[in-house]
Amino acid sequence: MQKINRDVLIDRAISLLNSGQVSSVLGWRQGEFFYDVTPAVFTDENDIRENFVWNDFCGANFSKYLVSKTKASDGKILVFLKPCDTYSFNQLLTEHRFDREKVYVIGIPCEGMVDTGKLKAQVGDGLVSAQSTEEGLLVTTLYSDEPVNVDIKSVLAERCINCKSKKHVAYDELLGDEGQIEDSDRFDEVARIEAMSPDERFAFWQGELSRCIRCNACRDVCPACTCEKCVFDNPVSGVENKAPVNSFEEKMFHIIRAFHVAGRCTDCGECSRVCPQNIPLHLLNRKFIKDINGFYGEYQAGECVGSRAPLVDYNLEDLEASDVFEGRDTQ
Amino acid sequence: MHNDNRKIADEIILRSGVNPRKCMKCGKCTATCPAFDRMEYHPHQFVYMVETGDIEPLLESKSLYTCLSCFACVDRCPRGVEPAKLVEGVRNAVIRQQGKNHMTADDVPGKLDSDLPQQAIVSAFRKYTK
Amino acid sequence: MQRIGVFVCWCGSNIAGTVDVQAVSDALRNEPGVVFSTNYQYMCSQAGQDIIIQAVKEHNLTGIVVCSCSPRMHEATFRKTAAAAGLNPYMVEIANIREQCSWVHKDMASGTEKAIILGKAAVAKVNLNAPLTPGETPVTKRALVIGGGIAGIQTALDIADAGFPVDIVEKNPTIGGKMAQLDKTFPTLDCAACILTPKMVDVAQNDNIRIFSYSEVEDIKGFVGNFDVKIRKKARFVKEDICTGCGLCTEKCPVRKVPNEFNLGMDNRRAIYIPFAQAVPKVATIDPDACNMLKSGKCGVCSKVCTAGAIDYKQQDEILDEKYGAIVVATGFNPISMDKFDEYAYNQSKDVITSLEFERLTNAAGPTQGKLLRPSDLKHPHTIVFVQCVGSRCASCAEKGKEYCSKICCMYTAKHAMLIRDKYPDTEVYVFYIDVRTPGKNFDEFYRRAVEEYGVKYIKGMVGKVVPEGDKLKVQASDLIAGKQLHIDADLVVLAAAIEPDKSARPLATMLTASMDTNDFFTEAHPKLRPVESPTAGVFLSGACQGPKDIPETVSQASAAAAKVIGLLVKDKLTGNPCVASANEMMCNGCSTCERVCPYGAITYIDKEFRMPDRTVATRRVAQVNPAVCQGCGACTVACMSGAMDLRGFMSSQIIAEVDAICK
Amino acid sequence: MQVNKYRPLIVAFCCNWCSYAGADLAGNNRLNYPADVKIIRVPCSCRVNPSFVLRAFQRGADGVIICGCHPGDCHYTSGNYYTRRRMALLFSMLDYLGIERERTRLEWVSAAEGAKFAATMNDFAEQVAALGENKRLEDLRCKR
Repeated sequence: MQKINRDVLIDRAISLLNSGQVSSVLGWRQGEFFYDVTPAVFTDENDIRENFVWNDFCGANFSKYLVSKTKASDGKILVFLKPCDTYSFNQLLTEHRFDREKVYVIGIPCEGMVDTGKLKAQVGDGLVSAQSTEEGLLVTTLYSDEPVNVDIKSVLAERCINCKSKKHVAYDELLGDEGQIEDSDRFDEVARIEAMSPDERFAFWQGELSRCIRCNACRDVCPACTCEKCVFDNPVSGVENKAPVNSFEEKMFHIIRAFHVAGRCTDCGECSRVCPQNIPLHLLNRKFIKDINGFYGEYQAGECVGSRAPLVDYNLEDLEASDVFEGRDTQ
Repeated sequence: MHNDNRKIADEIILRSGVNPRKCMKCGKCTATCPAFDRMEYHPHQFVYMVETGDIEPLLESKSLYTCLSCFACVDRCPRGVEPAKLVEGVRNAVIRQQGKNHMTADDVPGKLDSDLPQQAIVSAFRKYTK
Repeated sequence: MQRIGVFVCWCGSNIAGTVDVQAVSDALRNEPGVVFSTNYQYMCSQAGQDIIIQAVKEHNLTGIVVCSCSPRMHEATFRKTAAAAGLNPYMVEIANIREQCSWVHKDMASGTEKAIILGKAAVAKVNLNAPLTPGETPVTKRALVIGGGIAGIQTALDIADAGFPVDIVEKNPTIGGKMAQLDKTFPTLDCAACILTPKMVDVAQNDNIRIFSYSEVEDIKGFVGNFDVKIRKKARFVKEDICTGCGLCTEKCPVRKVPNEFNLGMDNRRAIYIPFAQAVPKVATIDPDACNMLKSGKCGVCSKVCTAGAIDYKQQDEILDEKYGAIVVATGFNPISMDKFDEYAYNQSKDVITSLEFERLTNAAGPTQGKLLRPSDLKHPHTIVFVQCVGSRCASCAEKGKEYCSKICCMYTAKHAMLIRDKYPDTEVYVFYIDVRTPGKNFDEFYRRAVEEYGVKYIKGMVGKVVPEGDKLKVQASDLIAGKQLHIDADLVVLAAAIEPDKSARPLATMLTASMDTNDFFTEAHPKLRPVESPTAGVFLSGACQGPKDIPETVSQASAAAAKVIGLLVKDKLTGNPCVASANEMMCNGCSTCERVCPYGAITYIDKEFRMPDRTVATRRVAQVNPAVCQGCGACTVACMSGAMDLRGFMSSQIIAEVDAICK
Repeated sequence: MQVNKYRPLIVAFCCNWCSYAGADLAGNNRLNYPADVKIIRVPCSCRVNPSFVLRAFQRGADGVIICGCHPGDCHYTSGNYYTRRRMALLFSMLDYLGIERERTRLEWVSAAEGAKFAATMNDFAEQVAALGENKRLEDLRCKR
């Protein structure tokens, strides 16, 4: 259950909007189903009162939308950012992707968001509503007479179970209580894969990546993927491919995408959230983050504006490419 | 025997976290040592002897216990070698060498004395289980 | 579509011995774009080149592939051939079938197969080649030297002697720098002033040299050959062109107790001052922090005594806009602060001094007129202790000292010790050292003389602490060779303080986009082969700003930098390498990633208006590569996520075409 | 004896200033290495985009080696330092995906190291040959 109330957010949004301090509000709106909460721009008080959503399904990271929205808007935009979203926000500022002056950031606390897939796995399809209570999530479905009480911890998204920070690294104002940078176990899964034999690793990734349908959702949602024109859409880049032909092409796409965001990825986990095929794409990004931390020292993208990303930096004593595997299993 | 010495030296280096190879033999530690006159081996010699694995004479030397642990050598060393930590490391090695007063968790209840401050037990445990 | 001609060289039997050249030219004839293919005994010979020229004309070739020796050997030759045939020289690609094929493979079949593949790769590349024209930029024939110490002076004199105008910007009221403060110089012991001041006069009298003293560089824009520099001439409240340097004002000024920075605060100067008798320019300067007239409007003595009427209390800072073709950095060094070395009691006793202070103390123009008197009570010191490596080679504590060796201390300490023993043989002189490092012509002999002839007591070991007690300094030190701890009652302790780059260097490097190491020394373009150039084209390094140096080394480097500058300024135009990076503005994100990997500062960003596909106008931040500065390494092309950055001559599409041709 | 030995396809990216010159020196000294190695000249090892490496694999290369100046000797001062980071991460990622780590290599070869160049190529070619055909990365469309 979210500690901060929807009313607090709405009141603040409306007062900023009505005072003219901001001209629009970036918030969440219900989609086709109650659990598909989608990003939306609000400019009207009544619209906000009626349709602004804040609940355990508001996973979307708004930072990326600022790139296009600030360009399209003359006035300031109010954006609500959860702690992990603020990292993406800073990273985009580092890369000069939008004008900070045109944004008013309200930091809001986050208790973790629900993974709808996990919820469906527990209570079945046909979700009708979910009520957050102190006891848990009260879920009704088309096929059950009684609402089911679900332990929220059991349906939290993986990225929220392994939350890296409940502290905002950027904001103009904070609502609710500020949290701390967390001690997370987010690299455990990467380590587990690393510990497999090469054949197992290959089989694991082939199994995952062969499901890719190249819908580009991971790219389109990724706050680090804000290129004016993506290399995969660019015929002269040499890597353009719109549809996969064999298993390697998916890998090529995902390796290059992970490489392009290496050192810039804040590990917000949006790629895995939106993947319609449930491919754990964050495990590719986390591999780079884990390697970067291990090889070149701890680095958290987006922690501060203007920091030098590891791939545009070097140390005379950096480890050699041949030493990457030192201390790991031999084949 | 030589191998034993090397092993002890490596252990001392490992436990103290000191890298004696960083020493450039300037002698500032020895120059600054207030217990110089009472020491058979002086701080820079300590570092050198651990570096070369010449451990036996150190284990037997009274110098170990004339070091005041004032840390002047640690403070002044331009290379960050931290000789006093090595001295402590050698002291520890002596204790381990004797191998008799090693403490295990099971020994603690027997030694408990209601008048003994808790802190003393904890620090003794820390020291003698190393 | 290109019309490509393929020319396979036999190189006598060098290639033809292992590669079936006929088979190669036959195979390549069928490649896309190829309209002509032949082979010949020596393609690089005049006859061979004539074949190429004739084929270009006969077959209207637009591109040429030569399968021959390494491009490092004859690429330039064949580019000229192409130009002679009326083709753009960059429409030529070489397939290296000698060094990388016929010479390393013994078997005819595999050699021929590989030669064909290499040829195909070259054809694939030429298919995507575009004509390239090297850019030309004019050169402003004037150099700027930043810093007026011995390094800047020597560089300026050498450039001026070659006939080019030079400006020196010096932040102090006079040029001369650290060398002007020194007493004698090693290893010959001639006095610093006797060899430096004539050079300072030469600078003043040279028609090609302008000195902007008491001035600082405020901003630098532009690139090699075309720098725009803003120089701030600070108000000295004295009209430079009128002041005769008579010095009357400096005697009459009632503000007497201003610490004299030239003597490192060991005596006082007035509020209006000339740093030293041989200053250049010899012009008085008013210290605005000390002058009563400037602070409260009550005084005006200097104005009254100045018969020339040079005093101007209303003078303002002046900003000069100047253009230069080359910039030489000669910002020099300073001794580090001794504040953090409590163990040596530098802040507790006036009789613990740095070596530079010692120089002033033994200098005839110094606070004691050259008599060796200790600062506290002006008595002759009888026991003097020198401590080497104070703050040098200090790895443990970056905030205290420096990790590097300051290089000059061993020699100047030997000099000091020797001079004391020479003038005052009754003085005991101890030098505590970790290592004595004296490589250099006549340097070790010099040090040995200090030991052998002058009886200086060199002791291997360090001083642990210095404690002032009464009128003595209790020095506790170790003698590592004797295995003793020494206790010396000294009268004077001299610390060989580490040296560090001047504080002005870091902001200057930012303005120049020149790189620096972690110690704030300027980085050279190549540590061995281009030691006097910065990686930023048109920026040169002179003296200790690049690393610790003594005077002979500084002067050598200063002259070397001057030679490089002259080599640049004699050119009317700079012809660039056309194989440079360029950004496709429509795809550029303006993210600054490429800028961060560019070692040359060739990339800048501008906000530019674009007509978007939906007919709106958008302002976007986009990268601009300055082709005159870019050296064509390609680091930016990989850093660029969107692929907006590409490298002419080695475009991504060309390299991929080569990869594909090889893997086909 | 070697009749049935698999002949791999190896793409070598060499920087113009050191490694390409080192390869030329190997030629000058007539030091043999397998003809399976095909060299592509780039101005600096930092010009090698990881996507070039993947492209080579996709098109059927069995091994890719990148050669540059020794650290500290880069003609452009810092290019090879960036290469080192990029390739370390790329190689680690390929290994993570279960692709044989022996198929990629980054080597520093100076212009004076003709012998090292030849030895490196011999060693790498043998290593890749031992792995056999690059099945995991091949692209069906471009199958040789």
